[in-house]
Amino acid sequence: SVVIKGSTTVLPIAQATLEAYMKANKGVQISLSGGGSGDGIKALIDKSTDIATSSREIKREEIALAGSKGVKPVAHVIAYDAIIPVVNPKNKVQGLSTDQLSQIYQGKITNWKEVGGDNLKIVVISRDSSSGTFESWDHFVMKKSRVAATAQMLASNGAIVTAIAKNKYAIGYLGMGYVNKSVKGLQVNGVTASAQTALSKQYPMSRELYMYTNGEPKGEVAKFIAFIKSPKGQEIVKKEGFVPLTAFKEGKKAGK
Amino acid sequence: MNRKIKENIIKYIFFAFALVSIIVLGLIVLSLFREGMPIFKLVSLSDFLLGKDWYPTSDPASFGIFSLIVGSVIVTFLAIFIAVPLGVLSAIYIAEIAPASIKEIFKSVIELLAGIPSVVLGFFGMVIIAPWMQETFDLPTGLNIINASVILAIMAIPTISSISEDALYAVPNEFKEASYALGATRFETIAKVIVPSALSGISTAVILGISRAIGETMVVLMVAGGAAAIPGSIFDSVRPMPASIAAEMGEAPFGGAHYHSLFAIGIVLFFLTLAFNLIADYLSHKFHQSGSATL
Amino acid sequence: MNESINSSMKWRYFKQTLFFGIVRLSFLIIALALGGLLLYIVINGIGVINLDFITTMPTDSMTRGGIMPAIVGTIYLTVGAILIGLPLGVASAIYLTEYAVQGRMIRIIKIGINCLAGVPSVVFGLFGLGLFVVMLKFGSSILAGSLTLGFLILPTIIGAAEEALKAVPQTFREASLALGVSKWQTIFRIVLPNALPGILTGSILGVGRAAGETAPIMFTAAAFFTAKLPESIFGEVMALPYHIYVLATAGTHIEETRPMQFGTVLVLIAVVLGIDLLAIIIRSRMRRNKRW
Amino acid sequence: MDANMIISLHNVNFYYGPSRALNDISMDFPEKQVTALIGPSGCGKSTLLRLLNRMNDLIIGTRVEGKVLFEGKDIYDGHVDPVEIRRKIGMVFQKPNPFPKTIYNNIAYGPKLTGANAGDLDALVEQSLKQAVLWDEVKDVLNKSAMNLSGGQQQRLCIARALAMKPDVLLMDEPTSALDPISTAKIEELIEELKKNYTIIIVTHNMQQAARISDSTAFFYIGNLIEYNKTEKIFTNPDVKQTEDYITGRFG
Amino acid sequence: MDANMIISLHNVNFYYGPSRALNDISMDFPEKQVTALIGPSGCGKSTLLRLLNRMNDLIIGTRVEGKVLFEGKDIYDGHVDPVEIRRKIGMVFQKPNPFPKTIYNNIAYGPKLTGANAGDLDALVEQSLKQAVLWDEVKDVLNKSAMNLSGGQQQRLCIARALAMKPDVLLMDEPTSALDPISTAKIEELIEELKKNYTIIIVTHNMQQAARISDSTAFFYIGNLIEYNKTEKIFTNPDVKQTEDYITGRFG
Ligand SMILES: Nc1ncnc2c1ncn2[C@@H]1O[C@H](COP(=O)(O)OP(=O)(O)OP(=O)(O)O)[C@@H](O)[C@H]1O
Ligand SMILES: Nc1ncnc2c1ncn2[C@@H]1O[C@H](COP(=O)(O)OP(=O)(O)OP(=O)(O)O)[C@@H](O)[C@H]1O
Ligand SMILES: [Mg+2]
Ligand SMILES: [Mg+2]
Repeated sequence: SVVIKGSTTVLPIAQATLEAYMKANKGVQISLSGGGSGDGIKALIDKSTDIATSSREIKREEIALAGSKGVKPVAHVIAYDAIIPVVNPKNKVQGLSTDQLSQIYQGKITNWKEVGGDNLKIVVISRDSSSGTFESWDHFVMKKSRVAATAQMLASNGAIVTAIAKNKYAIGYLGMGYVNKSVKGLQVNGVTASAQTALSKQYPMSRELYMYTNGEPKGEVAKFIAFIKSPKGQEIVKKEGFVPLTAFKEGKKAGK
Repeated sequence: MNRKIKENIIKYIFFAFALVSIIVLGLIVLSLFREGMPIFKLVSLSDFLLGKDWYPTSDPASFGIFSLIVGSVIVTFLAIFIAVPLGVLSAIYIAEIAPASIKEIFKSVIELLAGIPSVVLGFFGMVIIAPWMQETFDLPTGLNIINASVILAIMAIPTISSISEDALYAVPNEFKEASYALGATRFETIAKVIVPSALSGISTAVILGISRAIGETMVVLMVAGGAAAIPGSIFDSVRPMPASIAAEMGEAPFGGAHYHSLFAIGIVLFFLTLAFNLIADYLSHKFHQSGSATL
Repeated sequence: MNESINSSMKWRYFKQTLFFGIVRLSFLIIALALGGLLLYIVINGIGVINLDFITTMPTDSMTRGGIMPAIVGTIYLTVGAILIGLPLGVASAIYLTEYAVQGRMIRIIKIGINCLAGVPSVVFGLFGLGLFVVMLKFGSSILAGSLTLGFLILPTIIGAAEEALKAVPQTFREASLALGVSKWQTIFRIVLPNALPGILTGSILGVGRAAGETAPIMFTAAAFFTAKLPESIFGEVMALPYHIYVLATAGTHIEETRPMQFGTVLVLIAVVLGIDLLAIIIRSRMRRNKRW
Repeated sequence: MDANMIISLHNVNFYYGPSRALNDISMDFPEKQVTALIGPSGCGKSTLLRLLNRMNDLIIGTRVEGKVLFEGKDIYDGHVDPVEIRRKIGMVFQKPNPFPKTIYNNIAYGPKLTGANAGDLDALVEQSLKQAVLWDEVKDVLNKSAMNLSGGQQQRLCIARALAMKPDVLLMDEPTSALDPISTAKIEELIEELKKNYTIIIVTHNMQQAARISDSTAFFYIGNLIEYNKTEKIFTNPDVKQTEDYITGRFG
Repeated sequence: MDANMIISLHNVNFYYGPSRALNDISMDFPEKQVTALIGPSGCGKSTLLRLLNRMNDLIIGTRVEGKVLFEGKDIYDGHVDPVEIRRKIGMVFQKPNPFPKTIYNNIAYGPKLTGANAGDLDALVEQSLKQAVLWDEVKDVLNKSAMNLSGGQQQRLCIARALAMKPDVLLMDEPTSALDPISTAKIEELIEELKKNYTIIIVTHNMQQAARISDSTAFFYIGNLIEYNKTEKIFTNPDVKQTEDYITGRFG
């Protein structure tokens, strides 16, 4: 039996693929937990999981710690994700620049009218500073500056969707898979996020999603990872709203 | 003699059980310290407690939990502000005013309500109260102090009410009779004799309610909003300590400074509950009235 | 003279009426708030509750199917918590009330135990993570979760059992000892049977708490999704409270799963309040049979 | 029995739920005299006493039949306020039951409720404590908790507390049964003293005490008033055999 | 006092923590006789009684000085098992305290656990209940809860329970104080009957009772043994003035 643990962002992909995989391979038992990217990697290092999912790259200290326990994390990129700023559908604003986003998140821009919207206060909503999504946001948008302390820090993508959907003041950001009709995705630097634009790097904020194993995967684990990377698996990735690897390859081809 | 040995063996078996319990409970405290203390090699105690910046993942990171402490204190204080009057008054209602025939039922209902899982209350606050509050009052956010406080109050009320009721019920009948026999009305007897006599139990109830509210995790994780800043009004979001632990522990790299700092927050919480319990112990001894006249 | 007495009487009764009004109002507020909460959940949740919901596995990223593994997981964890918390707690209480020499040491121990009753449940979760999951290498498992929950409810059970033991009239102990019956026989034959209702209620209330806790199992036992029921105590399980939490906050289909969220909440409340109700009924039954 | 009758019972029955505790009692209590109620345990002495100031209202499921007249008016009449009755008919209980307050506040409790002003309170407290022969022992510790007093002192405090309300009648339910001989003697003296100004009705288990302090004695047996007469007569030459058996200790 | 002395006290002091409750008591209890302990409340009667079967071991902070000999052996000796002592010296308490079990199991409880006569429990139960003059009243309801019996029946049940252990001595602490006259009479008869086979030491508040049933009487006052003599002598011509005052009801 296989244990998967880690990033909440990767959860939907992991769950949908493992359901499909188990349907095809009766008798295989796979369990899946969230908790977070750090939790997953921690579990990999304790050897309490077979696969750690992560929405960020493993950190240097984590590699060191793993090494000291005889664990050798191996990364498998299984999909791409675009991080999309989102607002309430009632908000007039259609797009922002990364600079504006940074200003808003630092608490320097505090009213929507400063960026072309109505005269409304901006309520800044962020993911928890320890989440992988936050880290990507930090990397792409904030650079070295800090998110204002007054920003709401919600513990999950789901909480952000719920909050933004009901709140006309709010701005937040989500992994692409979580953007649905109840919230409005913004253009960034004039580019609308889509699989295409993310792949072509036109859309500036996209990241890899990983599965880590201890050493090269063997047996059922290897088969499962292969399944995700297969066209069938990537079909599911796409259905869950993320950017599939295959499309990336196609995109590359198209770009050439 | 044989029986005496048997007697002793049994005694030591019980002792062993008690010891295991106590040791385990001690271990909990110990593990908190073991995992939490290393943070103080990086940050001084006063910077940790009084620092206003909580950026555990930034580079360089800041580990100041003052705003988290403030968040916990404000949310708890407000919850108590709501829960204590309601809890104590409803206890008075059940103990002294409700018709005898339905007393038992009311008491059971209150006890039942103490069992509503916190995740359910958190869910209710997040999915129902927050959007409602935000739209009705046109607030920037429904995930705020007042929402969290109301939910925590709902959680603390059964505890406060049920234990206060026990205390009121335990007030010796002689005190009541003495008061009535002097021509006091029911209200006067309740206000001047029964409640003062039950004060020890009521204060214990309140402190237990506070302890429960201050350590409650799921509710504040789901409805307090999570902003690690010192709030300007009760409609702002805060990030109480337990919420921080629960939200960040999953992501914090094992053995890192962030990880240790979360355990250190656990230590702070532990000391807070310890303080409340010591106060409760002190109060219940101070207000303790020997049940009836001692001869 | 008579007039002034009359008016002062009127004033005294007016205060009484006012006070009683306020008190009744407070009770009403609480009853309405809590009743409203339960009603809202029942109304929203009852729609999805059916046999399939309770007996099948979740499918299609939890948007369909049932919550059977979460129910089963909660039962496993709760039973595990009882197996650990009950014997330890009751035996400790017996030692503390019947054997230990009362004094400062015992008072300190009792404060310590009370203190732990107030320790945030997330801290118990951390402890379970550190000790059982990592150090003892149980991994995230039923075993680790049950142990954590068992210790979480330990202070509650010790407290309840102590109260129950203390409530057994001293005269029963004296009557037994005066017959030349030894102490442990007195404890087993007289004290324990009479304390049983109290011990039971306290324990069951503790168990209800264990069944409803989320934070302690978040790091020690709960899985987001398992496709099969666990085969050993080293397996991970789904659990109702955690399921509610993840459905409401994680996954890409939060709006679609809302009915299931309400349904799960309803099931959890039914389980926990059912356990508590059982305790209350048992207690009132036993109390009726035992008038001292 | 030629004195003025302050309380009269006419065919009174009393029920705890379905069970009758007093059967058809008719009797009068003379003003400014001591009446003793005696009889074996459970015969209804306390029940009768509590009936006289409506303390039994506090017990759920009780019921009174017949008439209980106080100063000519039926105290169980619909529009009579029991609070008013209890103010006029004070009560001292078997077990001393001071409030967990200071000595001063124990005495001041009642008068304060009925609106006595602070100036008079001090004087009233002193006067009541003096009447109860407790003043000398406690005058320096008025602000200490009443719970620290000895049993006998507590009982006298309870008497002082009742006296502070300036009642017309004082009901005492075995006021010395929990006390040591010295305290008992003091309280008996006190009763002698009080009867100059108050009507006293006292329940006692102690024959000698009844003989010593009361003017009239009523003997009850299983809810019935068996014999009621001058104390002297009861203790020297009772009319009924049962009474004689009881007071000579042939039972009980 | 020419009988065989089954229990002897030599210069016994007893302390509750720092406060002394018994002062230098020396006395002997004659076998197969009834000894009554009398004295005002709080004088140490119960304390003395509980000392004799080491029930005071259960109260924390108590201390005994002096010698308490039972059949010539000091029961406070280090290697004496208090459980054994209590089996031989039975006790009946002031308030009837049956276990919340059936009548049968109340009686059978002790014998079953101590293995004494476990062979023929039914016969033992019947015999004990007959001895306690309760058999006729309960023989058809042996499986009903003892809690449903009346106070007097409960007290006789407790006596039967003690008798079932076949003790040598029976200690009784005010066994009739909570009872009605009829029950009291029955228990007094019972004591008359029992003294043929048992040594009985009884505490009572009731002078008449002491006079009626006891062979010797000891009068205590504030922890001191004031006078100890044949009952007849004590009640007709006591040596000490205090004793006379007490039994003639001049106090208490
Ligand atoms: N609250 C009550 N509910 C039901 N029955 C009661 C209650 N109080 C007293 N009784 C019954 O009423 C009868 C009379 O009781 P009461 O207390 O008046 O006796 P008493 O003469 O004062 O006895 P004692 O000398 O023991 O105090 C008794 O049979 C008693 O069991
Ligand atoms: N557990 C105890 N702790 C401290 N002091 C006690 C304890 N029990 C009794 N005493 C004290 O010891 C003295 C003797 O008490 P004891 O109970 O022997 O009196 P008694 O003669 O039986 O009185 P009564 O007739 O009221 O039962 C009293 O002063 C009492 O206050
Ligand atoms: Mg009475
Ligand atoms: Mg005694």
